[in-house]
Amino acid sequence: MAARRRLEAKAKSAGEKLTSLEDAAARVRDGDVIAAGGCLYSRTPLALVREILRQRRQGLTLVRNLMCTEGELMMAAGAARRVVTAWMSIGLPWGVSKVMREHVESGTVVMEEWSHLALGLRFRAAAMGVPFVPALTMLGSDLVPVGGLQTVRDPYTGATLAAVPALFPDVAILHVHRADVFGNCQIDGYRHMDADIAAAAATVLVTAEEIVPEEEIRRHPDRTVVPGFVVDALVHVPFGSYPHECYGLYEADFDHFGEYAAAIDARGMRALADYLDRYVYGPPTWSDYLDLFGGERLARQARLARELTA
Amino acid sequence: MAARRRLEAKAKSAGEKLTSLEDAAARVRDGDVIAAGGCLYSRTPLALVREILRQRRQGLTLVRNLMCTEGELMMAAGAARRVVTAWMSIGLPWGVSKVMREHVESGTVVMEEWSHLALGLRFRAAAMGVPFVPALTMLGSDLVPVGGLQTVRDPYTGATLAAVPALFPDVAILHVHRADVFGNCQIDGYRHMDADIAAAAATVLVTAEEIVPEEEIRRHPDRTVVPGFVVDALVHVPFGSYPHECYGLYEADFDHFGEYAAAIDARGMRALADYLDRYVYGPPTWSDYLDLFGGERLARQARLARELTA
Amino acid sequence: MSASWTAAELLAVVGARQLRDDTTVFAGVGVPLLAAALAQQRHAPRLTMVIEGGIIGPRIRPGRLPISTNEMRAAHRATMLPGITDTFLFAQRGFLDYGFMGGAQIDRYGNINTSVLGGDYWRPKVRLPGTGGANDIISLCREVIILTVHERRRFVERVDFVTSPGWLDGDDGRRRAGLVFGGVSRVVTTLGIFGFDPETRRMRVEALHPGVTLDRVREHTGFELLEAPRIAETEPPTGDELAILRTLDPERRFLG
Amino acid sequence: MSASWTAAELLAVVGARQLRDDTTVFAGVGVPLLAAALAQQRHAPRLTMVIEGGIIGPRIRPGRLPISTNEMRAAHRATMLPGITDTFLFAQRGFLDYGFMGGAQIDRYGNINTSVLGGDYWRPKVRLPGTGGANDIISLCREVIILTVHERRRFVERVDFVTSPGWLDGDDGRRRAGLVFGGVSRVVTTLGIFGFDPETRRMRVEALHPGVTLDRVREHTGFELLEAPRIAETEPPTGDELAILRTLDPERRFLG
Repeated sequence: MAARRRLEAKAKSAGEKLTSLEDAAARVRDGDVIAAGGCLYSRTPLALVREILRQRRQGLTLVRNLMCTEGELMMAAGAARRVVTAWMSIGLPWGVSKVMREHVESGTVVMEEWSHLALGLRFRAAAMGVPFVPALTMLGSDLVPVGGLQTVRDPYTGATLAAVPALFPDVAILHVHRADVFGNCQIDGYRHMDADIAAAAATVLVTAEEIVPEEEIRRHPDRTVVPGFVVDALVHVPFGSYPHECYGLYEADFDHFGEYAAAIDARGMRALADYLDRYVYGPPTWSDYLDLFGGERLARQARLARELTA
Repeated sequence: MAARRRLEAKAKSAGEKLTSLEDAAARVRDGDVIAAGGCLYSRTPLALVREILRQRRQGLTLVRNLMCTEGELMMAAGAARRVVTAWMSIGLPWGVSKVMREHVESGTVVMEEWSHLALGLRFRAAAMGVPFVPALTMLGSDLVPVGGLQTVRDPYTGATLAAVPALFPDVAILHVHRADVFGNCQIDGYRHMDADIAAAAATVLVTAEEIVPEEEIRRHPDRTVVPGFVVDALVHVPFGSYPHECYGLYEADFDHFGEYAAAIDARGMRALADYLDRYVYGPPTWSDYLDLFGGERLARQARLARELTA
Repeated sequence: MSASWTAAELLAVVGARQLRDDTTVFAGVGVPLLAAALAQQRHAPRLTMVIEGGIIGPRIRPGRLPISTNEMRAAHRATMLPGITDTFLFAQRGFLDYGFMGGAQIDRYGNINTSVLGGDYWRPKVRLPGTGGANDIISLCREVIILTVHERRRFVERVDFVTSPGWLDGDDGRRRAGLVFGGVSRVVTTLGIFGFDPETRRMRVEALHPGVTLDRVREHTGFELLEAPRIAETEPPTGDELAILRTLDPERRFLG
Repeated sequence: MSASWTAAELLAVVGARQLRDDTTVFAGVGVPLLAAALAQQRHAPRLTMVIEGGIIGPRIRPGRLPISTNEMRAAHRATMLPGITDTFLFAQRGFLDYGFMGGAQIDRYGNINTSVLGGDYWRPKVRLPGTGGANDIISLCREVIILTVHERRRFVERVDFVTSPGWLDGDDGRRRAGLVFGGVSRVVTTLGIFGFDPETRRMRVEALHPGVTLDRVREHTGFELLEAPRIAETEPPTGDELAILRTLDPERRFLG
C-alpha cells in the first residue's frame, strides 16, 4: 500500500512533459528497480537505457519479461546488480547469452526468474492497485521458491491458486510510437506490457518516435494506451529503440546482432567493453549514436518494416 | 473450473460464423444467464435482445453493468426473472425507472446489485480464467451481503481485500462496429466491457454494423478486441443498437426515449405492452423495425454522431 | 435570498473551487461535470476529467452536455478511452485525486444511499437506480466531495442502506472495514460547505453560503450538525464563474 | 537411414499431424511454427496460431520466418494483437487447445528444464535462458506436445530443475500441485513418438520413425522407457508435406 501512497503524494498533471534524455534519465537513482517496456528486441527503450548507463547509475534491478542486448549492456557496464525476467538471450541464432552466463554463473548479477505470464501478472496486479492476483501458472515447478511465490485459497471454491505478487517499479522506461507534449501515448501493433508497466511504476519516463499535436491524439482516443497524467518525462527520440525494432517503423538490425555476437564469441567480455565505449560512452547524443549505423542502414530497416506491416 | 471444462469441450474455430438473427438467438435457452455488452444506451445489442424476446425465452438472468430500456423490455416481456447490475434507469432526465420499480418492488424480478467496478471485475476474473480477483472496492457497504461477496487475505501483507467472484455467463450478446466473417471483431471509441464479457461466456453471439473483408481486419490487427475463435455466431445488423447509440455512427435517439418515458408516465405498464407489440413482436425483421423510425431519423442521428466524433 | 444565481450554479461554482490544478477528478454528469469544466477553464488548466464510461480528458462541447457517462457527448475530444473497468482501476491504483458525487440520501457520517428506501433490500418500498460507480468512487479516490441539494429528507440520521460508504459508523470504522484509502472530505450543498470532525467523523458546518443562517441549515438537516471551530462565509460566485457556466449550459439543462 | 528429409523436416511433419482442425495452437518459433503452418495449409485450414509475443492468427510469409516471438515477421497479417499478458490469459481461460514446446532437458515424466544445469539455482554451473512462456504453456494449454531432437544428454532420468512441469513425480502429482488442467500428451522426437502411461505417467514409446529401432531409441535415452501396448511405425513424410515446408523455409533456416 506504500506504492499507492507514493502515487497519491505525486502530482498527476495534464501539463507538458517534454524534456531531454539527460533530464529524464537523471530521475533514476542508484539502487532503483527499473522496468523496461517492449519485449526482447521489440520497442526497447534503448535511448533511455544508454543515457542511464552514461550517467553511471549503479546497483540497479532491471525488470523485463524477455531480456536482450539491453540487459547484456547493463550487466557489462556494472549498472545492474539484479535482473527479474522470464528469459534472457538475443535470439535462437545467437545461442545462450554469454554475458548472462558470465555474470550469473560468477554471481556478480542475480537472476530472478518468473514465468512470462507471472511476470506480466506482477505488472498487472500493480497496475490494478492490488497486492496480488490469483493465477493457475507456475504451480508445482521449481520456479516457485525462486521468487518466493505464495499460494492463496479461493474463498468460494476452496481451490488453491498461485498468488502472483504485484511488482511496483521505482521507474518505468518506455518507448512508444507517438505522444502529444502532455504525455498521452499511442502504440501501434503489439502493445507488449507497456500499459501495465506505466501504471505500476512510481515514475514514468517515455521516449516517442514522434511528438504529435494534441488534436491528433484526440482524433483517435481509442488508440491511446498511456494517459498523460501517468507520465513524468517525455523525450522525442526517432529510432529510439535501434538496433531493436519498432513495429511498422523499422525492423530489428539482425546484421548488427550478428556482428555484436561474433565479437563476443571472438573476444569475450573485452568485446563488450569496446562496444560500450563505441556505442554508449562515446557518442554524446543519440543522433551521434545513430550516425554509427548510418542513414542508409536505417532507411533499409524502415523499408523492411513497411514490407512486413503494409 | 466447470466453466473452463465447458470451453475446452467446445470447438475454437477460425471458420465462418455468419448467420441470421433467428439462428443466433435460438442458441439462448430458457433459464440462461445472459451478459449484454455495451453500457446503458451505448452499443446495446438490441437486435439480439429483440429476437430473444420474439422467441419468448423465459426465466433468464440478465447481467449488465448499467441497464437501460433493454432491461425494461426484458422485465416487461416476462423474459427476465433476475437482473445483475450496478444501476438501472434510462438517464437523469427521465428519472427512476418505473418498470424496474414495478417489477422489483412487487418481487416479480430480483435485482442483484454490485458496484460498477465489481461487476466489471466479475467479468474480468472470468475472462482471466480465475475464480476471483482481489479488489479494494465494495468493502464496508451494505452491498456486500447482497451478492455474497467474500474477502481474501493477501498472503504477502496479510491485508484483507474484497474477493470479487468470477461471473461466467452462459451466453454473451454483443454489438460491434465491424467484423470479418470469421468473427474477428473491432470496436471504435469506448470499449465498455465487451472484450471481457466475450472471453467470460460459454457462448458468444455478435451483431456487427459492418462485415468487412478479412484483409481489413488484418491491416489493423491492433484494433481487434474479440478474436474469431471466441465467437460462435455473427450477424450483420446495421443500426443494431437503435434507438441506443453506436460510437461515431449514430447518437442515441433521446426524442424516442422521451416519447417512450412519457407513455409510461401516462399509462404505466400498459404502455409497455403496446411498445412490445409495436416494436418487438410486430415487425418481423430488424429492417421492418427500423422503418418504424424512418430513414430520415436514422440519418439525423448519424449526422449528430459524426459532429461529435469528427 | 434574492441571489443573481441559481442553487445549481452556486453548487457548481463552490464545487469547482475545491479542485486544485495538476490533479485528476472522477466526475459524474450534470453539476459535477460542470464544476470540473469550470475549474479547468478558470484556475486548473492542467486538471484531467475522468468519466465513468471509460473516458479520460474530454472537452465538453458547450450546449452539448452529456446526459449519461456513456455517450459521445461525454467522450467529446477525449484523450483516452480505456474501457470502464480499467478506468476504475486507475482510481484503485491511486491515480484519481478527487471524486465528485451526488446522492439520494446522506447521513451524518457521509454514507450515501442510492439503492433502496424502506422495507428490506430484496423487497424495498422504493427501489432506486443503484450505486453505478458511486461505491467505487467513494472507496477508491484519494478524496471525495459530495455535491447535493440540501433537503431534510436527504440529510438523515442514518441512511436506510449504505450503498456508498462514507465514514461508516465514524471514528476509524472506514479503515476497519478495509477501506484503507480516501474518504469523504467535504459535502457541498445548496446551503453551505460541510466537513467531518477529524476524530468522530461526524458532519460539521464549515462554511455558510451568502445569506444562509445556521438555523436555516439545521432546519433542513435531519441530524445534529457539529460546528467547525470557525465557520466561514462562502465567497459569492463571480460574474466570471457564472459566465463560464452559462456558456457551457446555455439551455440551462443542469443549471436550473 | 538414407532419408530424403532432414530430422527437422520429420519433426515438423509429425508435429503437424498432431493438430486437428477447428482448434488453436500456442506455437514457438522455429520447427513448432513451421509444423503449425504446415497443418494449417494441409489438413487444418481453420486452425488458429497463437504466438507468445501477443499475436493471434498470423500468416507466416515464406522466406521471412521469425527468429523470435516478438517481431513483425511473427505478426505478419495477424488478426489480433492483444498484448502478451492477455494472450497468455486466453490460455488460462481455456481457449488454447494445443501447446507446442521444445526443451533443453526432459525427463521420464515430461518435466522440462530450460533454467540451470548443475550447481544450485543461484550459482549454477550453466545458466540457460529461462522459461520464457514454456512454464505457462505447459501449465495452461489443454494439451501440450513437445517437439525435440532425441539425444541422451537431453533425455535424462530427472531434470536438474523443473522449469516447466510435465507430470512432475508421476501419478496425480501434477493435479496435486494445483495444475488441474492439461498436461503433456506427446513427445515427438527425431526418433519417434512418445506418450505417457495413463497411470504412472511415465514416458513410453508409441511409434518409431521409419528405419528407427527400439534399441536405437534406448541408446539415446537416459532412462528406462516403457512401451505402448502396440508400437506403430510413423508414416513417412509425403512429398506434399515436404514441399509445403520447403516453400515456407526456402533458406532452410530451421529445416536444417
